[in-house]
Amino acid sequence: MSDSEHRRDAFQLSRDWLSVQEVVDAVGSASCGAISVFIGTTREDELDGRKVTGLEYEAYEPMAQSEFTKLCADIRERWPTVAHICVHHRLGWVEVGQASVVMAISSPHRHDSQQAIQHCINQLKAKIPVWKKEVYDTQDGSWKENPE
Amino acid sequence: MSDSEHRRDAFQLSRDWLSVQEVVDAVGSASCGAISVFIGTTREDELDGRKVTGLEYEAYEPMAQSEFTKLCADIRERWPTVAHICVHHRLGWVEVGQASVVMAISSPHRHDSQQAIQHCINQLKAKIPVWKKEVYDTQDGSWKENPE
Amino acid sequence: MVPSFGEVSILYFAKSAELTGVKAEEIPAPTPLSSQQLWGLLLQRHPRLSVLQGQVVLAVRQQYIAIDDQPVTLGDGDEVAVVPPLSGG
Amino acid sequence: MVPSFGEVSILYFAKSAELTGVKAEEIPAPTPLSSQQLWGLLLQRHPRLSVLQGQVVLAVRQQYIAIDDQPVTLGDGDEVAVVPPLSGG
Repeated sequence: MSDSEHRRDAFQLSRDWLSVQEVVDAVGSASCGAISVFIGTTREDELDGRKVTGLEYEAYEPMAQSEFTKLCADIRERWPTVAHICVHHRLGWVEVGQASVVMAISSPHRHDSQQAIQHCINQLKAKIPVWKKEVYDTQDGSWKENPE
Repeated sequence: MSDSEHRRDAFQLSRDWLSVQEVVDAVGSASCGAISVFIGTTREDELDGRKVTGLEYEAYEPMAQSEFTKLCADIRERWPTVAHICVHHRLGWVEVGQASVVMAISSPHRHDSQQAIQHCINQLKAKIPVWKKEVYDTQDGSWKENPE
Repeated sequence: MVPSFGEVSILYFAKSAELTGVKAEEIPAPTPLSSQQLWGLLLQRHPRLSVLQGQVVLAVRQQYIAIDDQPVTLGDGDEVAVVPPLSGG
Repeated sequence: MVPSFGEVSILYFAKSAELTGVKAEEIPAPTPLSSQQLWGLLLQRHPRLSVLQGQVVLAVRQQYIAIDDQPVTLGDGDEVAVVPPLSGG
């Protein structure tokens, strides 16, 4: 990456449908040969015979932003060649089959962005203050918990 | 994945701009919570003071298809939960900054699609008969070679 | 040190907001106190929060802190969040 | 076994096509022969291919084969590709 090109860290909480193309475009760089992307979607699922119709997300928004900033610093320390990082996360109601999170990381060579994207989704689940409630066709719901 | 849902393996060699959204949509599945994507792009580069303006790709097309079929069987044997696999690869002239390959793999949980996508790009580079010539601003070019 | 009282903003998220029925409230809190004592104050106000016992952490001025006997210094107007197990992604 | 001759299609890709100046041609080839002997036939027709010596493999009926002394059975009309180092992706 040329010195003149700033590294971009972009985080967005959004109540709208997430555009993969927009997230990918946000990390594009002529000095990078690799972009790794992860998309988390709401799975069709059943719990005790109740069908999941969607997820309801909420966040502690300013802290989600500050934890994302810390996470980017951590990623850049581990993989110094990483160029740009972009994460879009849904809030509110997300129907089964839709993306709840889209993230992309660019780097000159592929191994760095591939390792960094795995770390990014693992750490997002562990550290960024976002919660989801699974909502069932019976109208009730239950708050989920990410594994440690 | 329900028995009624067929697993899809899609491979396309294309002379046009690659759409990330199209590749992602091709692997979408209500039974999958994770889609991993890899995008290879043409880097801005210099060789001995000559500037790379783009890459010229060619393929042994029917064998590229048959090697992709073998690669998908290999991936499904290693990660049996993988749902769908889609790879689009450019042919012909690709300008600096554009994607030369876009691939996506879906799975119920993220670790499988993340590991599978890394194997997929590694094996594509090692096994699928595609070649690229780096073309310079001096009009000459040189055939590239993927590391072992 | 003479304890002083300040008003702090408590934010409740996810299941903790369902249990308390409020998303935010101002409460007076002595300072310094331990995070365990702070959690105890919240339990007094909202006994139903006890179902989260052992599962929550707090975030004081957007920094996670475990619920233990470490002292917490709170200034007037500081923001404290009740953080049930995360489930983003 | 009495060697027989068949016409096989040779395909040249990437640098090998630049060196030969052709992308495809039909050549008569005895069968069985080793992949090393087949490569020798191609070198006779196109001496410039020798710069790829040690770097190429062949693909016979879309299956990779190393250039060595293993016998290759070719049928009339079979497709053989000269495969320089791959650089897809």
